[in-house]
Amino acid sequence: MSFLNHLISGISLGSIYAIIALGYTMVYGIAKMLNFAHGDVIMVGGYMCFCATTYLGWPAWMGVVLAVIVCTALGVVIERLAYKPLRMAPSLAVLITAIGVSYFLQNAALLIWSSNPKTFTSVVTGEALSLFGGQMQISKVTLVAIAACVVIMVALMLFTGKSKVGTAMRAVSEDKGAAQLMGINVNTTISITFAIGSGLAAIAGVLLCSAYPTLMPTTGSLPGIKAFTAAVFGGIGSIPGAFIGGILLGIIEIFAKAYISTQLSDAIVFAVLIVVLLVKPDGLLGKHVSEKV
Amino acid sequence: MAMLEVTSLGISFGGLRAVDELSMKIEKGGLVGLIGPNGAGKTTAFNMLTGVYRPTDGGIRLDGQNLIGKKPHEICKLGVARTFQNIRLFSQLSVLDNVKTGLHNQITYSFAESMFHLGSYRKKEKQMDEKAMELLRVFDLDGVADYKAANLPYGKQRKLEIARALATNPKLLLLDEPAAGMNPNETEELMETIEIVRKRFGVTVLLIEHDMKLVSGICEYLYVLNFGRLLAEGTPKEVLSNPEVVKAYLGE
Amino acid sequence: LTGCGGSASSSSDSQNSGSDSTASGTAFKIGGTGPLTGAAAIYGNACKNGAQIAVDEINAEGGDIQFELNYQDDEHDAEKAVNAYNTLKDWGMQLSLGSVTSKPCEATAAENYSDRIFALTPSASTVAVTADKDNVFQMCFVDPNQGTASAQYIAEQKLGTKIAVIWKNDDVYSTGIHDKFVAEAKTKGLQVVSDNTFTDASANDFSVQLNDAKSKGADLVFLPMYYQPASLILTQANAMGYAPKFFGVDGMDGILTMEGFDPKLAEGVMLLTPFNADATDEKTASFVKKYKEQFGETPNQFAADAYDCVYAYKQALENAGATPDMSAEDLCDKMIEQFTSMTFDGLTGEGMTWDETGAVSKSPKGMVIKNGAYVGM
Amino acid sequence: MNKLKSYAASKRGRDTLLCFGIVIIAYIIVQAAIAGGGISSQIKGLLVPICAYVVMAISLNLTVGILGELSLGHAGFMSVGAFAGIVTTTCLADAIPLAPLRLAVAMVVAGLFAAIAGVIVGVPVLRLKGDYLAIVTLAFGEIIKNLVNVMYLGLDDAGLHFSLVNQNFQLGDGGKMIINGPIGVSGVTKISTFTSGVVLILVTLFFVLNFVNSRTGRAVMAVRDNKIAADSIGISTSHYKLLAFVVSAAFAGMAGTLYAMNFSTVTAAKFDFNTSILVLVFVVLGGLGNIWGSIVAAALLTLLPELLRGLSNYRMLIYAILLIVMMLFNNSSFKVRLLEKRAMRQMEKAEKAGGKKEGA
Amino acid sequence: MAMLEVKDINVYYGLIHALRDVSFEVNEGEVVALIGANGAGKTTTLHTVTGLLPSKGGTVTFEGKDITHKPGHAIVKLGMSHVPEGRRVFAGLTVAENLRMGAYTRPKNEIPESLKMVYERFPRLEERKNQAAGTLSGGEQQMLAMGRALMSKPRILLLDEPSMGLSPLFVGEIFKIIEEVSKAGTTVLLVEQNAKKALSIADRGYVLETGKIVKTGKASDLLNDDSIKKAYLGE
Ligand SMILES: Nc1ncnc2c1ncn2[C@@H]1O[C@H](COP(=O)(O)OP(=O)(O)OP(=O)(O)O)[C@@H](O)[C@H]1O
Ligand SMILES: Nc1ncnc2c1ncn2[C@@H]1O[C@H](COP(=O)(O)OP(=O)(O)OP(=O)(O)O)[C@@H](O)[C@H]1O
Ligand SMILES: [Mg+2]
Ligand SMILES: [Mg+2]
Repeated sequence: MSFLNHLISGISLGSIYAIIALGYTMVYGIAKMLNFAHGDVIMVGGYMCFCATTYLGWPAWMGVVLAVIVCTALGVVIERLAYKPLRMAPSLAVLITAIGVSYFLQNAALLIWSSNPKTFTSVVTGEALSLFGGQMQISKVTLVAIAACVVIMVALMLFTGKSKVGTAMRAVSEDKGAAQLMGINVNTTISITFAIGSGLAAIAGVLLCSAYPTLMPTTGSLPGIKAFTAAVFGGIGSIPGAFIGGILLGIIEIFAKAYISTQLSDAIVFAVLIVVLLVKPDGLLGKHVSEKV
Repeated sequence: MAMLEVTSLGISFGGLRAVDELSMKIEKGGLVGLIGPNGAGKTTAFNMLTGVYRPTDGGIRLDGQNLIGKKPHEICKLGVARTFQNIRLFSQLSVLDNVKTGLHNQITYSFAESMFHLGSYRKKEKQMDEKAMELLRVFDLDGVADYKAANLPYGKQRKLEIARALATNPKLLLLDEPAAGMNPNETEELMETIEIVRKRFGVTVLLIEHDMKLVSGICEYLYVLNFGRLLAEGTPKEVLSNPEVVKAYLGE
Repeated sequence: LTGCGGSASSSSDSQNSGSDSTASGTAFKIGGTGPLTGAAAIYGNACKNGAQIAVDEINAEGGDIQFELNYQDDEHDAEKAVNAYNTLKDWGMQLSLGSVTSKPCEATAAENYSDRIFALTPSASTVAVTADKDNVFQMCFVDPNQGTASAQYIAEQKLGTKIAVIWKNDDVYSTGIHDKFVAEAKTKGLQVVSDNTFTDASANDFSVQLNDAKSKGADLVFLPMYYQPASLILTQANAMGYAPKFFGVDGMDGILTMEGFDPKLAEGVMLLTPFNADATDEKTASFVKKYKEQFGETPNQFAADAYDCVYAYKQALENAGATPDMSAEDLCDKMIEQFTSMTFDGLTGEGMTWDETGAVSKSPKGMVIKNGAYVGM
Repeated sequence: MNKLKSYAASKRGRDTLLCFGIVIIAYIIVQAAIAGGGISSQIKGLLVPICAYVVMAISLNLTVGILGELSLGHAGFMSVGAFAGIVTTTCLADAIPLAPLRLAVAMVVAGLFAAIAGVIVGVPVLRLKGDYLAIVTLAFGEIIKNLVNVMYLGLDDAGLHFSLVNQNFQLGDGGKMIINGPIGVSGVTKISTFTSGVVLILVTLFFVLNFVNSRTGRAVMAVRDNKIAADSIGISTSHYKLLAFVVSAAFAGMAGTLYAMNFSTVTAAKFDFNTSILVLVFVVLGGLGNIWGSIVAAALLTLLPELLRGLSNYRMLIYAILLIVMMLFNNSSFKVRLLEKRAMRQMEKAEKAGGKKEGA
Repeated sequence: MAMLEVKDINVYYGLIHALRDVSFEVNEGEVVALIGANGAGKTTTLHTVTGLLPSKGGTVTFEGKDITHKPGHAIVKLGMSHVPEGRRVFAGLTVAENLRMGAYTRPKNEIPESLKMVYERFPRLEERKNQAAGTLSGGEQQMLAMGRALMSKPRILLLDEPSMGLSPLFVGEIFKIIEEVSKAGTTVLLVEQNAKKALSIADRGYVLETGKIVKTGKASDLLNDDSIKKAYLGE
């Protein structure tokens, strides 16, 4: 029974990582940049929802909508101001700018909302699902997070695989110049990517804070790194990979704590990651693109 | 004994049999062409010869030494150098440094000398400079020695690649479409250069090329691949008039 | 959105007013470093605000002793804390409030010692902060004392027999309390059945730790940590239907006033804390009122400790007859003399005294949360 | 042709000169200022950390700029070096009373340990590509942090005692805990000085510049530009990748010692992801592969947040904005044009000079 | 008025002045060849026309519209298609996906027909339609690049060395295709090393030398020009 309980906890934690990782991987897959500010957009999403429900007394769903709208706009603005001018620059330059944006968002949040942690009221209410006569509990947030993950994953896969904008995104990710020659507006396409990624970040933020209800200006940064790890674990750029990577990372983390040592759990999680990548150098579901010689 | 002996070489990609039962023999000092339609498996054959791909069947021997299973850099040290169909230069290095990098295993000094710039460092570096400039002069690239390789036009990049390959002092030089992107005059020059190089550096050359003027002009012997298999072999005259080759490759 | 921004604007205003309120040369320059940005910013800002209120009060009285306060950001990092300390030194700091958090304070305390600038830290609680330094004092309990006191308290009051401990193993404060608690628990016959950790990187999910405690039948869970992770633990324990007694330390203070926190979750939680924002005595009530007015939040123990530090300085300076034109070194000697001899009454305790090591002696109050408020045990 | 070659050589020479020049001139100015009393405690306190970060930036530039692999765990090597250095100086406290010598010995030991860590990390990591490699370096950085965090190391008459997770040894009389698990190290005797920092920078520069301008360095850069081609001309890519990585780790280790011996206390948590990122920011802002750029960027960006202290609450916000603006400026067409103009002038000058020589 | 008019464009790569006052025009329905040695600036010219490189001064006009400062994708939408040097296929996408990308600007319902047309011309592509484009052989990639450009049904087609890396059989094929496309009403601007072949199907030609147009005229005249014969035709 404790095994199952740990498994459930792992999946709960993993589903949160997964939902963040989906946004990460989406932006990475198209714009080919590690958007280290993603975690902080998540934090902004959390605060938006918090403000809407706590200060303005809006219903939860309106809070979520507000968060999505604000984050989407924020994502586009960040992209336009901070990343677009670096389109021709080496990708590391964009990475550093993203870090600058991350600092900026954290410190702006600190000035706006102060450093005191807020307790987030979960947007998902209702009794936990109780199994085996109460011996096992699956919270509603977990169920919603998993459902959201699956829906988002499928939607993203359909979108990038089937829609016109989606195919344009894939072309842009391969070769921006050649994509332009196909008549694709590269800048618009990348903006759309950021809009979607940031919108997802808002949802992730709301779910993260619902599951682990404290909110501080730094709330997003560590889950952001974990989710980045999860995305790489699953094969960065791969949408189902982000989902699986997230869930597995959550399970590994919980199992490491439960069965080995809470003191060494961080090291164990990362050690597993390394071993997996050594066996599968492109992550679990990453496409192996062998360069033709 | 032939210098290079390839016996029933084969490789598959997924379901595709890219090269099958390929056997070749190249004598020392020879200049041999490998031709065939697009997608016939020529580049793949080069990749197996240089250790980039590991063949699923067959054998490769250079001067009697087995090359199968060796890493690309080991094969290079044994005396095989190549150029690439899609040019692969060290794009951020200068033209001169590209060639000096080719001299890596020719003129050596130790790691300690690298770190301290002591001992033979200066002497060896000077030797390298001289040797590299000499090679660049052969290809008429000495004027752009200081350019970043990435900024050269296509044709010059091709020449630089050959110069770099030669710097490794190979016994066998593999050229993958050296004349691609060159106009007839430049091709002509290149043919002369290849001849000069062959004489001066005593290398054996195996080249892939679609330019028949070059192929018939300098190759002594030809192998024709089609769908991964050997379709014909012989002197250019024989091969180029072979009706099957005409049908599959030359057209008209 | 303006609704959310209320607290920030007022805090920045007050900060400026503080340092300008008195002309320099006629006031004692007090400096402190603490995390004003980053993950630990809660603690730094609380101290800064608490000290600010005390300074404003004292200056408004217009007595002989006037203060000028300067708080510098150290981002909860030893290196930055030394930088911040040096900035304060350039500014002309005469008396120091050390640093807010333990590790940075260890670094600045070494500087205090070699520069002969007296330090009284509100909240840096490891032994190493004061060890071998005659001029560094603490306003808070030393971690080991808290650990020992907690174990003794639990044993004496028979609050539980099977104990689970959850602590943060990349944090000096938490580690220090944990180590002493476990040692003392053994001698007091308490059984530590479950002993688990977390780190910054895994500070969200506590299901494993709680499951372990639950399955081992722990009837009391000891939480030597700050209130932010503690609030998560309480929430998660509640969600899994696990309701042991929870026992916290001074860092737990602040949990009831967390914006949006459901106090019901903390019902029955016990903690040792020197400060109670709900106390009805005049001093506390006035402090809490002012704090709320200025910063829009309820003060926690950090703020109160910092407030006390300033008043302790005031008392010591008065006793010593010190004047602002004295050098930091002279003041240092005077302060050492005063602090080892005086008794001080503050928000966080009555009749506080200090020994030569710099550790404070004040009795922690056992509190229990009932109906969303602290009640003495 | 000779002209061109001499132009290249002179450019290389100029860069070398620039690197050493910046450091030595900065040293002289600072020493003069200290002697004249015209330097604030704030700046004085920053000198050693700046030196440590400069060395970190130079060494990371070797991995990121010269080798072309993104490392997000460079602070891990700094950590190894810091703790190795502390242990060494503590053990040698009596044996070598002369502090600078003790520091130097500690740095060498730290460099060695970091190099060993570099090998352990490098062998598996360097088989990966691009961002996968980056995440694994990040992972190793975190693992190193986590391990040091549960490490207990004590010294008494019987020698060193060591355990992981729990302190399961008792120290004899007069024994001393050196590394105390999460509590880290306390009461370090500070022996790092600005002079020792500058010496370390100069040593690092000497080796790194020599490395880059040698056969080995060219091989590393060739691997960066085109792995397959490098393989094809007989360069063992894995060997040279590892070599560059380990050299880079070794210098990071030395920087770690320099850093650690400047504070009375050190914890593993200091050398986390954020520190790795900070150093990466120095490298990228200074320019990939540009050594003097790393020096300037590391010094500038370490100073910047301190100089912004006057802005109180807005300090880190402004810092973030400045960081973004600097990155944007660094890659703007405006700067490109400036550089072009400068290059044009230099080329003209070189031509003129060359013409004169030929004419004479 | 000419369909494509290039006037006095100047292009720099940093310090290198790659194009100097280059002017030429292409009339509707024509095949115009642009020839020149390595590094003459042919690729640079095409890149400038399709907006991948900026020109300092000068103008590029397409069907009366000034496109000098238009972004590349907008130019393509006007009906221009460019087969770039080095093929630039989307290596990670399959052959079929690459071809679909070519028809990005066109309505969905017209795509199947064009696909069929391309597959007819290049049967090898149909055989390999699910193979990742990056693993195709050099010549196969060249076919794909050409096919992809045809998918957009352009009014003007810019070709940068379309015969490079193709077998003799296929070189003939490619030139036949160009002629067909031209007959079907598409204007063609052709950059080729194989100047003889290029001029033999072209109406007019321009000769580019170190960034300057040095000669122009009817293709047949150029073919017979002695200096050109010597410099570019290898006779
Ligand atoms: N890595 C790979 N994965 C899948 N298929 C491959 C791979 N490499 C080559 N092929 C296929 O193998 C066949 C042979 O390719 P190769 O590059 O050897 O042709 P080639 O003879 O050099 O042709 P060309 O003259 O066009 O360059 C091609 O059909 C190609 O699509
Ligand atoms: N990215 C670049 N940076 C700097 N210089 C460049 C760059 N690309 C091209 N050049 C220079 O511009 C000039 C023209 O190059 P371009 O590629 O247009 O020539 P080309 O006529 O297409 O040659 P080829 O027949 O070899 O393809 C050359 O001198 C080349 O060195
Ligand atoms: Mg080929
Ligand atoms: Mg070209």
